[in-house]
Amino acid sequence: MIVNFALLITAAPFSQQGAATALRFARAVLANGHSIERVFFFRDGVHNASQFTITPQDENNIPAEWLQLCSEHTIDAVVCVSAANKRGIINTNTNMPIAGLGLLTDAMINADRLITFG
Amino acid sequence: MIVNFALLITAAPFSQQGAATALRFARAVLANGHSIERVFFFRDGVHNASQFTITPQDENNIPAEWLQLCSEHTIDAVVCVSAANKRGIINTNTNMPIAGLGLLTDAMINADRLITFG
Amino acid sequence: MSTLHTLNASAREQAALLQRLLRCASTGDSLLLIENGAYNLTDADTLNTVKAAGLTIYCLQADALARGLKHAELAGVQTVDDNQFVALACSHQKVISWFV
Amino acid sequence: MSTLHTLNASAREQAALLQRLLRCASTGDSLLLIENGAYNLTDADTLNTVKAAGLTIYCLQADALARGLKHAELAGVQTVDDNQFVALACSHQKVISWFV
Amino acid sequence: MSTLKTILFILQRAPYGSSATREALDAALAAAAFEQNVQVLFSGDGVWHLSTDQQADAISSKDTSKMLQALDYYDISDVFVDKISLQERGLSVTPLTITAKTIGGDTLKQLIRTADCVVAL
Amino acid sequence: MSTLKTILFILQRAPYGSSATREALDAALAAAAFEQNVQVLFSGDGVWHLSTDQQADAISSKDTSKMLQALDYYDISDVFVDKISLQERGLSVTPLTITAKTIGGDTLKQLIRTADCVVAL
Repeated sequence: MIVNFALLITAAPFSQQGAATALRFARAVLANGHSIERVFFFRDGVHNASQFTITPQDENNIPAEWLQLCSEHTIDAVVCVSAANKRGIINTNTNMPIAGLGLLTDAMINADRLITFG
Repeated sequence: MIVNFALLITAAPFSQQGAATALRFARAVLANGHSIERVFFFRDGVHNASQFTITPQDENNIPAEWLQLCSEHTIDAVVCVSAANKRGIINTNTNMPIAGLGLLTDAMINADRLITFG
Repeated sequence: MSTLHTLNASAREQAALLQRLLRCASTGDSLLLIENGAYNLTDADTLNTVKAAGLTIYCLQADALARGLKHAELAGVQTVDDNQFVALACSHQKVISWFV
Repeated sequence: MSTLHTLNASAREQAALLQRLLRCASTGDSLLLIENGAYNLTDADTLNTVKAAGLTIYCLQADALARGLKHAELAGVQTVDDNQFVALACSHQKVISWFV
Repeated sequence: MSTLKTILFILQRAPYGSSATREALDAALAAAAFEQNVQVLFSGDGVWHLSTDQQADAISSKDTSKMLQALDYYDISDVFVDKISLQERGLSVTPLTITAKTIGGDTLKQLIRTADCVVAL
Repeated sequence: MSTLKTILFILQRAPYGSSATREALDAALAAAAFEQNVQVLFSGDGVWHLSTDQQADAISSKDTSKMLQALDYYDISDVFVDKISLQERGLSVTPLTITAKTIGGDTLKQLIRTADCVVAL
């Protein structure tokens, strides 16, 4: 049975491990034939949508990895507008639009499972 | 006796209270005739240097307040370059230059007191 | 109808968080230790408390390996890879994530 | 030669942090409760442990007021405003900030 | 939107020290605006949000206890508070800033079991 | 730079879960590069940094125990580890990834007292 997941990401990409764990989980969801209803970036998780992070060559650039994953698999990824505004995330990437919290509710309604990474 | 303070800020401006507490402390330092050797923004504290935060009218815009305080009192404020790069802080505001951790050591050496707000 | 709880912190540092989790968990639920939660593998008292509450304990393998923890087998805790993490999320009715 | 320690967390949630602080603190040091640390005003056991270690306890007034805590006087803890916070930082040899 | 879901938000962080509960409340109100069955549980240091006499202006902040009034406006009546968390902090259910039902033991476990989604922020 | 200062960094966060200790080490090495008297104390879950057999590549991360080798390169020899934190975690001073002196009781308090600056990250 295909399970449809909503992912809520509240962890910042570099300071905490949660965003990296979420990325691995998302890849495993797809690798196992399940689906992702939406990835919703909330609270400090909005920093995963930053286009300006520069990481040393021997370290992972988590925001770049999210962008690649979401583009490759046309995953619906959304950045919470109120959380983004307060944290200075202004970039509107066509693959990661900034939108309201209603889309989190919408994802909860339509997904089979919600999982949070903080 | 005038005491010369170095302030190390590791707290993000919106998510945690530490940045707001530091701002009040900095104002009280100046109001009491003491001096500030340097404010050093490190770890998630680099988000205090974001020029892109948008806050609701009834909430404080902590990054804007830092900028105003540092400009008005010509406080030496520095944003850690490695922490900023990893967190997508790219703006180079002339009043808050991005520089290396050596300037944190330098502040510790020259100040009478170091105080950290995380 | 059981729940998968994930925990990303060590009870030595975040005792209150685990206590809240246990007040909310029911017999038959599962606990997956992730990230710093893997350090609980070294804490027999904590593991016993969780087991006594009727929870099955798992640990995310990558997190245990990264931290040099080889205690899972000794502690009778099953390690799971990312695919098995997804399978656990599918086989439980819902997932509650407890984090710092 | 004494130290001012600041603490921004409640011991109910962050017991281990306070324990570390106390292992590092010496008799004659001071502890200033700031931010969520103000909640320790409601925790007599914690306050007594700190006092027994020979520390003088202060609480940042603004943080106690914001949180509706009027326990300072009852607990025999002196509240300080921002100016007095600066004065404490000046009158101690150094400041160590303990935070979550 | 065919299905009505029961979504439980566990608010476990103290006010003012972080933005956690304010943003969690934003999410809860959004879910209520979608006419879902929204429930709220205060636990741990989160129960301090219900404490009376908060003067947020002392730290130039917004009074989060006022934000809680919005729960009623959005017809969120399933507001619970963890009994043990209250007891540990010497708080009692009256006076609290809003009406909340104390919950503990098997009733608490039952609340968690019957929710479709649980978010602990 | 006339004065030589003793700067103590207290590293109290576990590896991998956050970037706290990595960034604190960056600060410690910067201080050492300025030829200050740098000291490091591992405490709480920070002592896990000294644990052997870490395989950071399992989570595509950098091995923080390798970063610790830099302490020696910068001639930082005052590396201490809180005795009680070790004991609580069932760790002993051998084998640890780097040479560290266990410290506790009055000796620990004395270390804190004699430092000019203490940063607990």
